[in-house]
Amino acid sequence: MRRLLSRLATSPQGIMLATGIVLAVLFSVANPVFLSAPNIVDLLRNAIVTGIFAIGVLIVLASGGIDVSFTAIGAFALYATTKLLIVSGIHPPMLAIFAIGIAIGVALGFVNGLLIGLLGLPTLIVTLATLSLFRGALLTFVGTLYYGTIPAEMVAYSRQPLLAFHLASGRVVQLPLAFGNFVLVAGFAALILGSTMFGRKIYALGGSEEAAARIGIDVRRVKLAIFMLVGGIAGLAGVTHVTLMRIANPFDLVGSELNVIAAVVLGGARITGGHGTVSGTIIGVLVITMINSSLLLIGVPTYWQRLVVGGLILFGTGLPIAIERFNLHRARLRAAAGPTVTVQAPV
Amino acid sequence: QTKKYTITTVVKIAGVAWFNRMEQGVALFAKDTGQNATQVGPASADAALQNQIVEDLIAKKVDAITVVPNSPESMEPVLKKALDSKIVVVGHEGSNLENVTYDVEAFDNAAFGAHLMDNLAKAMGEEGEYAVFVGHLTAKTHNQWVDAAIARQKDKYPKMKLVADKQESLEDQQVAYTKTKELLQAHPNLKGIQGSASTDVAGAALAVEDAGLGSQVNVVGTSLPSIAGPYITSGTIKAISFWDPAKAAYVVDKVAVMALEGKKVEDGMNFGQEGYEKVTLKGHVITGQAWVDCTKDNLSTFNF
Amino acid sequence: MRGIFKSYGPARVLQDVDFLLGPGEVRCLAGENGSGKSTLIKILSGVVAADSGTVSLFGRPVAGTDPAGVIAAGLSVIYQDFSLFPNLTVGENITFLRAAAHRDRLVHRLRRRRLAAETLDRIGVKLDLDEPVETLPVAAKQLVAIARALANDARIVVMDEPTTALTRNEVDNLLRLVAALKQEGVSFVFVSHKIEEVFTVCDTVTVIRDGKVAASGAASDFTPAALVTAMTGRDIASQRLPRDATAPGRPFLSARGLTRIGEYRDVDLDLHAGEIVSIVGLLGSGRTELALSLFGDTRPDGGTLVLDGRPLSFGSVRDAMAVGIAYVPEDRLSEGLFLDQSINDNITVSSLGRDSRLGWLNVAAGARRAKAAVERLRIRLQTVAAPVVQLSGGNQQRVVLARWMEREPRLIILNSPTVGVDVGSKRDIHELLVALRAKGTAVLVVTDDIGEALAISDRILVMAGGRITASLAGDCATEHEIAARVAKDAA
Amino acid sequence: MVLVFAGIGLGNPSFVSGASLSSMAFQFPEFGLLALAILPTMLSGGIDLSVVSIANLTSIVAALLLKSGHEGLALPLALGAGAACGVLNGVLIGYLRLPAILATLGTMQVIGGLGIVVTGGPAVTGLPDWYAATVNAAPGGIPVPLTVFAVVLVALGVLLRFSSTGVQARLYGANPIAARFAGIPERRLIMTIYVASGIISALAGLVILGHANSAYADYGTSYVLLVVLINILAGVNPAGGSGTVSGVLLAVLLLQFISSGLNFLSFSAFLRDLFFGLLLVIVMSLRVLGGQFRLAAWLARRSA
Ligand SMILES: Nc1ncnc2c1ncn2[C@@H]1O[C@H](COP(=O)(O)OP(=O)(O)OP(=O)(O)O)[C@@H](O)[C@H]1O
Ligand SMILES: Nc1ncnc2c1ncn2[C@@H]1O[C@H](COP(=O)(O)OP(=O)(O)OP(=O)(O)O)[C@@H](O)[C@H]1O
Ligand SMILES: [Mg+2]
Ligand SMILES: [Mg+2]
Repeated sequence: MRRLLSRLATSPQGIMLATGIVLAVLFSVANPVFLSAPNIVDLLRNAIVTGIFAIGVLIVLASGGIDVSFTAIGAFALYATTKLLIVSGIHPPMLAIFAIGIAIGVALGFVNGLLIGLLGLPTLIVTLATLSLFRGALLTFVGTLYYGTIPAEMVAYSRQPLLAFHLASGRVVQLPLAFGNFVLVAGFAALILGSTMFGRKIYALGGSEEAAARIGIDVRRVKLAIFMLVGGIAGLAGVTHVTLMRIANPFDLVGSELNVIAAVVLGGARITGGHGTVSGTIIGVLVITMINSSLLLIGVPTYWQRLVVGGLILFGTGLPIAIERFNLHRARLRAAAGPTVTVQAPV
Repeated sequence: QTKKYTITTVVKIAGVAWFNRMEQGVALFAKDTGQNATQVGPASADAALQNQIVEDLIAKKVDAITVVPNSPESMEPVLKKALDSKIVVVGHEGSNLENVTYDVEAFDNAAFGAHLMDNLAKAMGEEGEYAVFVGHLTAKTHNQWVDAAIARQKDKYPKMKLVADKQESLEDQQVAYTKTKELLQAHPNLKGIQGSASTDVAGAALAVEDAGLGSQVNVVGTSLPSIAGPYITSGTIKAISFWDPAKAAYVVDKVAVMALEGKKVEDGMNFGQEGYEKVTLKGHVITGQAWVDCTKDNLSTFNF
Repeated sequence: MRGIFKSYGPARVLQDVDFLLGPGEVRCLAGENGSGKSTLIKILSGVVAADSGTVSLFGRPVAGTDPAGVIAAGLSVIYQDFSLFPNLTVGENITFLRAAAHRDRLVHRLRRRRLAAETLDRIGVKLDLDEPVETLPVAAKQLVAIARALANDARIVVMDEPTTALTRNEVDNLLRLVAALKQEGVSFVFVSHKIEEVFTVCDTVTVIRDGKVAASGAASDFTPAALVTAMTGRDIASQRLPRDATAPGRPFLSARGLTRIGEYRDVDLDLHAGEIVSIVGLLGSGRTELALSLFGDTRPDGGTLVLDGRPLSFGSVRDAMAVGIAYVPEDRLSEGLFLDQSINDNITVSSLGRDSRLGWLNVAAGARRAKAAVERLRIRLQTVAAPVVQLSGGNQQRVVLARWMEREPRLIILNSPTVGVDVGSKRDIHELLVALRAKGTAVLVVTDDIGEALAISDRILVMAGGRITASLAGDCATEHEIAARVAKDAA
Repeated sequence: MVLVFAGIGLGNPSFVSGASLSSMAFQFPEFGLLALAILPTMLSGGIDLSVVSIANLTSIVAALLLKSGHEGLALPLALGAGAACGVLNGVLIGYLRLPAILATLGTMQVIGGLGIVVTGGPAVTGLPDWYAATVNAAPGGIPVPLTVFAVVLVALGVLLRFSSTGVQARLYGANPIAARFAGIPERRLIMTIYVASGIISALAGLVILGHANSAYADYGTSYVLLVVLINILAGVNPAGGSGTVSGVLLAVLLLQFISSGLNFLSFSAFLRDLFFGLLLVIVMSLRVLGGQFRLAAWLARRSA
């Protein structure tokens, strides 16, 4: 148990969790409502789309790349899917609607994958280019018109709560079914990353691409698969966004990419690749969401909000680094306890 | 037919519902008059991009530029350059613009803000807590509306109370939603919300409905029927007010042609568009009485 | 492998090389730095395609680049740079190759742990299976690389300088294991610059010089001297280098009771101008950490440093450099070099101030100095504008040395300066150190190679468990004596 | 680039005119300076996402000083503000060791937020006339901002190539660990780099102030990704270690040609995004494929 605790305290997720708890305590001192059930449920709801995107970003970061095009893919999927349904007038079940969004995402991810896997171009460059490209293509060729009325299936889905309760004041507190998408994606990613060879190859690539190639991993194919997978996740996030907001606005989502990447990095993934866990990412997303949607509650004046958000991001980034440094220091002081490397008598 | 002019309208951002409607007005004007009137706009609502477009239009030597600025102040120098190149400049939503031939306003911003407050007060029964949204804290017209609304409330509705200061939605429906949810947490007795950007009311209304408070919290503001429609039907949004961008554009282009032909605009002139039948002229600012209210009762009469 | 040709741009690395390996054979691949050994291995393992020539494995031809196929056929390689996954754990690294070769779809955690533990047992090493490889010291990384190759039940194991970072005990273990596996019919390709190892373990030898096979035959047909001559084309005597007759003067740098908790403690040390001191010890004995503190990279928790008779403490590497201390790090690839940058920049980086006035560089003067340094250290290259990554290991190490020579340091600390460096280059580097000593520089060498310590040192310090346990005069000590001390003090 | 230019010229012959060139020469120095501001940070393996925020804050500082009559203080204090923002970034990245992308994402908001706090939202106006007149002047046909851009370009180019700090920045970007062991003064270097970035951003802010004749906290928000894109198009390695000012110059010009060209041909603004993306993909693919071709040709020649 103590060993487990100390592992947790020194792991990036654990450190981020501690940081999140520190912030939560500060916030709830400022306004006790912060810890009320309705607020926590709201927080979870606000984390859904960022969370789904973040899982995709985590996979790319783990493989040693970086993706900034996912918001454009999400926007493309959200708009193209809704427009398709509205224009064609078909009424497929919700599952099929998600499938369409995912398929669009996979197709766009395939473009990224081709450029990155086949041509071997750097991921940041390709995705920066396709961010611009996908968005331009969406707004030029698919449309710019805002749909305020979305297909009935989507509305029906968006009204279904995963969890709901009524307060005495007449308020309803509900967590939409779409939260399930986040849970599913997170679970799916945890499974892939942790328990399949494909997942381990992703981390291997992030550790050393050269070494991966040398042991016979088909680096190009793995990269292609990664970007298709991540495209699909972004597509799902896009359609989920439609159901949450009950509108299809092609201008949405793009612009939030850095925020999502920040959440993932806060959660312990490294920009340099090879590291990061699903649990850490979830914590990172919750912390970023908490920072972005609690300022009013804790009474920060509107004019100061941007400044405070920036300051809290710096705090949220700096604190784990400080904690880690302290941990390293402590680890060194304890190192005399027992050697990590011993050479036994020859066999 | 007299000479054919090239008149280009530069809007805040291309492709959004509001300016698509405006483009219809531009197109109608071109069809009616045979003038070469078109509309352009940047891909994001950034003053810098708008300046670049106007620079290029000057180099392209168009006859008139009509403009809906993201930040009126930031455009002054480039508009001055246009005037200096003998290009006619007509502004819209920029009553403080100096370097324009004329500026056309659908109405007086302060009066519009006060009107929004009247709508809100009516919906709330003239008492209770309310909150206000602006698209950006840096957006001038939104702030004018909201300031006028708050002044009106202080003046006429003493039982109403503004909670928290102006909320910034960043013109993003998702942000309006999140902020409204927060408002509901922080101020459980909230009874009214006034929006400024066209998506503010939709985001706020969705948040209110998700919290099961549709019958307690009333939303009013500036928006378009196509955006607010579902929530007007469901009753969370009590009323939206707006002016028809197509009509405004029509009048703006008409003014531009008049200026090109050397004709003067007079106080009390009739521009033949609803709300602009008897405009007032103060300096170079032409003001109509073109605001429209949309409620459950007349929602079906709008198609934009 | 027959008639192999390979060029990188204008550089012809391999020309018409034939290489044959029978079952149960241990063949040594010998040659100077940059002669093309690693390249030949990369071709054999399907990582790099030859320009022409044929490779066949177990009687079947191997076409183009197909590392997975080669691994599945039963060949595993211990690369010179290890090619491990730094972010993954020891256990996973060891088993990854096998899982990939078997085209596993799922991760079998238990099976993996068992396999990793068994393999480490076989080479007689205990490591925490859950520790990420990046936090391990170099030697442990090398052990993991060895374990990974063996875990795949390979029928051919290629070892590209597998012992560079290992201590004597570990090397002995490894060599014994090679002998045992040979009995089971496993064949080995063994690349090493350590001549004794070659003769202990190899049946046959292929010598490559300038990309061509210079000699080939049974190991018993060669004497050590003949082998060295075949490799270098010149004679290199292996005796100790001449020692300075004059006694060293006042200490340049002294440490008293220097302690950094968890790394080293109570270290008393005197480094004199015009003296070469070596520190030998086992893995994890704290030598690197001590060296880093002397270079100002870490701060000791206790004890004092005295420089030229005045106490001082270093706030940073810059402080140490300012008083004339230089440090050649252990891992030249990750710590020493800017791989993609030019050789010129790599040499002048630490002495940019010399060619600049008010922060403005005299680029021409810098280039002149770099060229002069290249000639002085006999670095083999095409142009100083080429990126340093194109140089072979030994030449890369000389670039790092050249960088510090430019500063004319008063104390130079070298951490494992001749790891992966061929006999000829090694000899050159040793001569360089002796020349520095003659100019009055204090030299501190951290090394695993007791032979090296004996060849150049005036004094040899033995370090164990973070303490200096013995100080021996370089000209009286014998290899045996030191090895015994190292082993005994560690126990 | 010549191809792009010629292509657009064919589409609309007036594009190849003095007017269009001078229009472009007024436009690109603004974001060109911001692109140069990011260059040293990317060269050293970091990034500075806060450049636009710094530019806006400095233009606000300058505007407030100009307005209040402290005209002599405006320039030095504005540059000082830019440098101070650079110091903030330098402390966070160099001393506290936050990853550059997160640190500057944070300071982007902090510095931008500071602009809002100082101005309360709306733009600062009412500057003395001479300022805008000076910035928008074009003595000898060369716009002042273009001169500023050219001077900064050359100065930065010389600094990066011929100063020890420049060489150290590149080497640090290539391998920070080796840089530490080679005695490169890490923290001081990072501080210098980000302060330089802050000062160049401040110059961009001063140019913007003249262009807009007002200071606005949300100006040029679309520039952040654009200038990163420019640097990458310019061949700057995002991981650090390589990149040149001449590459940045080419990329800036290329993007300006495309942007103005599309405005001239009256294409949709969204096509601009599409073209930028496409261009980057094509250039990078050609670079890779071209590299392979060249190598193949080389080998063929050698073995012949
Ligand atoms: N007594 C010890 N018990 C446990 N861990 C130790 C001990 N001594 C050192 N270590 C750990 O091992 C590491 C030392 O490895 P390192 O290889 O750098 O040491 P070294 O003395 O330079 O040996 P070598 O030069 O042979 O590699 C240190 O980082 C430290 O954490
Ligand atoms: N990717 C590359 N590009 C250009 N030249 C290369 C490349 N890889 C190796 N070389 C060159 O090929 C030659 C042979 O290198 P190789 O690594 O095979 O030498 P080696 O015999 O293993 O040397 P060492 O003993 O130092 O490891 C060297 O001159 C080296 O500079
Ligand atoms: Mg080698
Ligand atoms: Mg060591």
